[in-house]
Amino acid sequence: MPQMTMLEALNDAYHIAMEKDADVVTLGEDIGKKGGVFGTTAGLYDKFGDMRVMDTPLSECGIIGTAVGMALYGLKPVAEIQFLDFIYPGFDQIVSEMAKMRYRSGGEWTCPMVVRSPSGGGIRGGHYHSQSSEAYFAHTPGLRVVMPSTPGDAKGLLLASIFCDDPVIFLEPKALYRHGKADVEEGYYEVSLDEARIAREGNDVTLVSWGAMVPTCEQAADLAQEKGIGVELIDLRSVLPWDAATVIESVKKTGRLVVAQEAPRTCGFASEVSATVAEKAVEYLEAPIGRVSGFDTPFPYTLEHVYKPDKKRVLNAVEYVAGWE
Amino acid sequence: MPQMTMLEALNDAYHIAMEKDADVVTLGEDIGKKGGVFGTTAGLYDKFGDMRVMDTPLSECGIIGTAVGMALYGLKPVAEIQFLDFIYPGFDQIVSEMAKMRYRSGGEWTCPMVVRSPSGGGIRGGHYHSQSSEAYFAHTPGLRVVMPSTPGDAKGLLLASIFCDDPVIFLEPKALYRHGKADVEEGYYEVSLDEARIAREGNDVTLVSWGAMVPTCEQAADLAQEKGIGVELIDLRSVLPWDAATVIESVKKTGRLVVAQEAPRTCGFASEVSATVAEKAVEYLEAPIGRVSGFDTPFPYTLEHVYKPDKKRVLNAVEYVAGWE
Amino acid sequence: MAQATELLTVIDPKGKGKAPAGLDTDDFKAMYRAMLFTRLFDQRGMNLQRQGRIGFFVPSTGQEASQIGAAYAMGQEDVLFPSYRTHSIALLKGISLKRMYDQMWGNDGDAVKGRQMPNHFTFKDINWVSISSPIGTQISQAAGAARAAQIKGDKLAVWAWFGDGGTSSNDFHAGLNFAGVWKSPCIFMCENNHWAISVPQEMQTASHSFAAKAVAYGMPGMRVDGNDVFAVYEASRQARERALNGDGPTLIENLTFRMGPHSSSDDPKRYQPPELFESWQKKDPIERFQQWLAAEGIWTEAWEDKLRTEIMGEIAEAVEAAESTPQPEIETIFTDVYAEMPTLLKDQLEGLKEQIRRDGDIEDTGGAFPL
Amino acid sequence: MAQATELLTVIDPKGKGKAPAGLDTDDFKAMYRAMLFTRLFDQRGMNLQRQGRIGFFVPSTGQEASQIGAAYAMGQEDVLFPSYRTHSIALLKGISLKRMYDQMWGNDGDAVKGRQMPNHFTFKDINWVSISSPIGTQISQAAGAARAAQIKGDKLAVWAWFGDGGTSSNDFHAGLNFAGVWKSPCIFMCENNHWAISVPQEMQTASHSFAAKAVAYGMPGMRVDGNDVFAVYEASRQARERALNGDGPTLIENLTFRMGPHSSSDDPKRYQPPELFESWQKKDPIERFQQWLAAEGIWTEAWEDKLRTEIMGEIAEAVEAAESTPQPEIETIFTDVYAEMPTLLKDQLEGLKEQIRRDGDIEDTGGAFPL
Ligand SMILES: Cc1ncc(C[n+]2csc(CCOP(=O)(O)OP(=O)(O)O)c2C)c(N)n1
Ligand SMILES: Cc1ncc(C[n+]2csc(CCOP(=O)(O)OP(=O)(O)O)c2C)c(N)n1
Ligand SMILES: [Mg+2]
Ligand SMILES: [Mg+2]
Repeated sequence: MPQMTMLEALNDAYHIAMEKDADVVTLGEDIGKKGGVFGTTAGLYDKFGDMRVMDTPLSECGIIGTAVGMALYGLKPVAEIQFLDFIYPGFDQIVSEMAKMRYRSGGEWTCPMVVRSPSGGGIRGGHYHSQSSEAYFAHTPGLRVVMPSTPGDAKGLLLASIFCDDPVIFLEPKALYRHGKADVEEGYYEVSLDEARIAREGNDVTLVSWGAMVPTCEQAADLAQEKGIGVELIDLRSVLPWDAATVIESVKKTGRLVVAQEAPRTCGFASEVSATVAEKAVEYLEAPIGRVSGFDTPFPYTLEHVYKPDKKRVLNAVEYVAGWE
Repeated sequence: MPQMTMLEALNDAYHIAMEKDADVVTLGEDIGKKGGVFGTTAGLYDKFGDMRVMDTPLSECGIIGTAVGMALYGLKPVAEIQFLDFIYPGFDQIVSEMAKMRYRSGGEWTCPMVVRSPSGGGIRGGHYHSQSSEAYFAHTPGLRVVMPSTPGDAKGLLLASIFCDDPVIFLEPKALYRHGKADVEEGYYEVSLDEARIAREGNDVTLVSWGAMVPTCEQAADLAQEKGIGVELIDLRSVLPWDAATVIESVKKTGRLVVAQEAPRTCGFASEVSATVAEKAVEYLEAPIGRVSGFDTPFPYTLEHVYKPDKKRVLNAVEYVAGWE
Repeated sequence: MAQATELLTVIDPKGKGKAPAGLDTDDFKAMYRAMLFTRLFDQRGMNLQRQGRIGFFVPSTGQEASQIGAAYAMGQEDVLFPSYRTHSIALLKGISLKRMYDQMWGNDGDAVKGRQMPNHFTFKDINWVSISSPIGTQISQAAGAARAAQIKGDKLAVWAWFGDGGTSSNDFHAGLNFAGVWKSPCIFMCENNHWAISVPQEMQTASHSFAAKAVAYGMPGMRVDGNDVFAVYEASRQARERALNGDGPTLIENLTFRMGPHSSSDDPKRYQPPELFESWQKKDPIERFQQWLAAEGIWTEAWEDKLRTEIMGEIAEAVEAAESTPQPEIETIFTDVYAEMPTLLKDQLEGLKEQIRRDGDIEDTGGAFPL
Repeated sequence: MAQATELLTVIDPKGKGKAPAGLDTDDFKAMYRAMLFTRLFDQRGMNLQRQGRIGFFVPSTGQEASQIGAAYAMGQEDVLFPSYRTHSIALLKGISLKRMYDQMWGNDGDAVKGRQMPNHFTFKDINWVSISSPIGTQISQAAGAARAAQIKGDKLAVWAWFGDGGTSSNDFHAGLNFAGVWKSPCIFMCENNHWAISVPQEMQTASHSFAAKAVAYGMPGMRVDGNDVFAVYEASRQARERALNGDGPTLIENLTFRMGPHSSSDDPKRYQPPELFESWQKKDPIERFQQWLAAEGIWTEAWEDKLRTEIMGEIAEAVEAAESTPQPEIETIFTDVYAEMPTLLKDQLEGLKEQIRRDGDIEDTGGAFPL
């Protein structure tokens, strides 16, 4: 099997999707000749031309609004937002239009489309190139919100998203773009948008995460293992709709739960995971539900490494919860 | 003491604030001669003129963006968004600018301003005139997010918001605008933006809510009382920053918690309340943490009354949690 | 590129003028009928709302020529992004009144399954895209759909409808800018009816006209007498021709007047100078067209009476049918959120059914729309 | 209202032309010094980034006349909403290099306390509003600040700076529209440097110029040779006069060229035709002004050498001071979120301190900016 970085895997998925189906088009800022500021769309412009790979004026409102129109017309547009922090000029089109089109038209009109965007910290980009905003989208019924954490998942989830009948917000953890290579299957395949991945099994503490935090959680799980704590790590892959059943199953086994996200804590998605367990499986809980998260502040520049939850912060939470009696 | 509806109380607060301080100005769609579609700004245009009471072009982006500029210049603008559902064209100015200005400028520049908007259901407005979107704002550090549930609080909280140094999202439960009259103190007073209100004391179940759901919760508490269940009802008043201490204190006493919101469940603010308690006071819990909420769907028109959580739905959750062993 | 700042007019205020080429008596009759139908539909709609039988209504009184003139220039394959005030187009295109009233009652027959307020139609069979409440959002979508047609090589035009207020929206700027750069076959129809609820056009923009805004996007802008059905038809026809020839988008401003309230919840007396209203009442688009038709010997009182009786009969029948159709099932709260209902929603639906089994039907405590 | 479509030029490509009234030799020297300072600051900035000493840099090479010409027309009381590419204005206004480098190092002396990337300055003492990364947001804010000045009766102008790309933003449309309606004393400075990262101006809009967009907002639009410092000064001066006279806003387009990469992370070779670059290199704004100054006997090689030595010395000193200043304290992550730190943040800060007490300092795993 070929080895790829997440960026290469995403680029591979893009090429496959556009070859497979002429209705797949892509649009965004600097995605044409430049191939995207991270290179995710490299090679597409040369291969598919400017009718299917469209550099746009500087307007996220226009990118998403026109993509909605394309989807209504019958195309399968993939819109790139250069950084997730810049998605807000197009937020209205997402929450009022894309998410509600099927519902408000009684199923007559649908928006099978993807808005993909690099998300999270890791590139020393200060607070306008680093935020993790999945919670805004996770509170918006009608959307699917997907975040891969491995190259193989990234490819299979992006393909599944492009060919899905629902609108998808596809958030790419930019810190993992070049995090290392891993096996990626050749050719077309999908990874289910509805199933979490049990990244590692364990009996003592359930650790739930998604996107960029998953590798950090893996490191924390290694450290915990050294201390004799068996961590069951669940990578949600999708935060809306999300696979609560897998989490609840695990908590029934371990009795202990930590949820880790990079986003600020208050009203982040970790709170949803916690609240769901506190509602559905409280009787299995033997300890408080730990949350690890960014702080409730904007994202800083110089002290990015202090802000972002690291393996030690995750480990501390795991140890705290594991040690609770 | 005079008796006022919430609308009258808000209008009273507006008049008082604008008389007290010439730097208070207000802007929005139809707030001038028409006095607002709900009448919240009635009489202001005639009294304070078109330099301080400004009808604007149809652009929420412009309303909030120019208000940020006014605040930077030294005014205290109060921007009206006609319905909360229409705030998204201005979302970028809120999350990227208003919320982060103080932080990103190291405290040199600040945005003491209010964005006020009618929120929630109750007027048969379908899904674009009914949503409760406080969770988006509650996940945005730097903002204060306030929601009154009584006429007296509405006035005191609005005055406190206008004269506060932080930017405030002030959400008015439109279902309560004309819900009935209550005592409202005359003249200028503030209600703290940092303190929850214990709306009623009780020993069996803690019920936490805010905004439009508070009267519904009161009715549910009455029904519970008839069944011998003593409900302690906490009205949060602010959901960011919020008064977690009061909630935790109460849960330590009752051991049982239900949180009720009108918004869709997933990643709503109720999840934050639940997760905080599951983290900080799990050892006091004798039952699952119940959440009552809107469904995870857009807001419907004809079946609004089925969608919106009513007193019975709250009562059921209270009974369930109270009866848990 | 012509930037017409003068007003395009065909029928003068006295009802004189030469019909555009290509239209014959049947067309004139169909246009008049649709305009009259719209006027009567609007009167009935406002009444139904006043009687508390529907929750809300948006009339288009005064704008019938502006809408029917353009709609008559549309091709069948064209795609339409309407506004909440353009139901006249559905009437012209022969959408059944039952479908329209079902939507307004939000009943079990409603295509949108009771999820939207009255006037928020969807008619996929005539390429009528679902209407949204947020102002402007359909403008950038139309630009995107027009781009999609280009990509697919389809020969058609995409029409975006909006008001003077809509020109201030983010999506107006984005939509026209993208369409300009892409040279997409998109027609941007701005009905300048002088008001955005209570905000007058001169507080909407300092631009000397809305049509002038086309300059900013490198497309032609046309300013049209919106109470003259032939002028609107002619401008629209030209714009469509340009679109189909690959010459790109056009912005059309129809200068007209909202002769009623913004909606059933509004009272213009609070903000509108009565003289302004009166001056426009004299320019009623239906009367103007009637005069022209009468001069041509097409319009007669007998015909008018026949039309009115016919239309009122159709309306009465459809109203009765819609009113006696039951509410949608509670399942409709949960369907169509996703292509397939996810577990979470299945559970919530089950919970709701359980509540109703235990506590009985949920009380409808009402609520009246203020806007 | 004049809608100038011709290009306003004062100094011709040969360096000939008549200086605007009101400027004397000291002014010319100050302008030239600021332009040269900017060029050297930019070269040093790019080097510092290449050496890994700062994380990011945005040069303004090629745009020195466009920026200094306008900045020279500002009044001291004017309010400035700058862009990330206009640090030249701070250099002109005498902001100390130490303050600028502290920001770029994000160190303990940084006014923004290490919270923003390099080039995102705030200088309240010169009414320089905090710079944002999101494109366009400052444009509507400037319109609002200008309105506030009107409301307070203050006589001044508010300046909003943005690029060709910025004209496509929501806030451009809203800001110019509101300012037009309010007739606010706002000057909208569009630096058309031909590129929005890799997107060329002709893919940004189909409008024949950016200045032409002023028509849509009922304000004058001026198209100015942005490599001619006197032309820019003159246009800006006129716009400011209009603003102070109560005649409302102006849109100015400075036609110029980005002679370097978008930022330290960009490589224009991937998208820019080399001929285009070369043709603009010949129009270098500093060389053009130098020629004029030389012809007037003001510029000499000796003076140039002196200036360069002086500036490079200042830079070296400030770089060293900034580089040896420590990082901000970890408390700075939590302060300035609110006027007073709420309990939640106090708790989070305590938790962080506790972690560091237990586990030691948190490792800086780095990360390089791609854009
Ligand atoms: C984004 C947004 N803001 C506010 C509203 C409330 N609103 C509904 S209609 C309207 C006025 C629209 O005016 P115009 O665009 O001229 O259309 P008209 O109603 O005159 O046909 C307003 C402000 C809305 N629907 N959407
Ligand atoms: C809303 C938003 N979208 C995208 C970006 C990423 N971005 C940064 S600079 C830039 C190009 C800006 O071009 P222009 O406005 O012409 O200014 P210039 O850089 O040429 O001075 C882009 C797309 C951003 N900062 N903000
Ligand atoms: Mg209108
Ligand atoms: Mg540029």
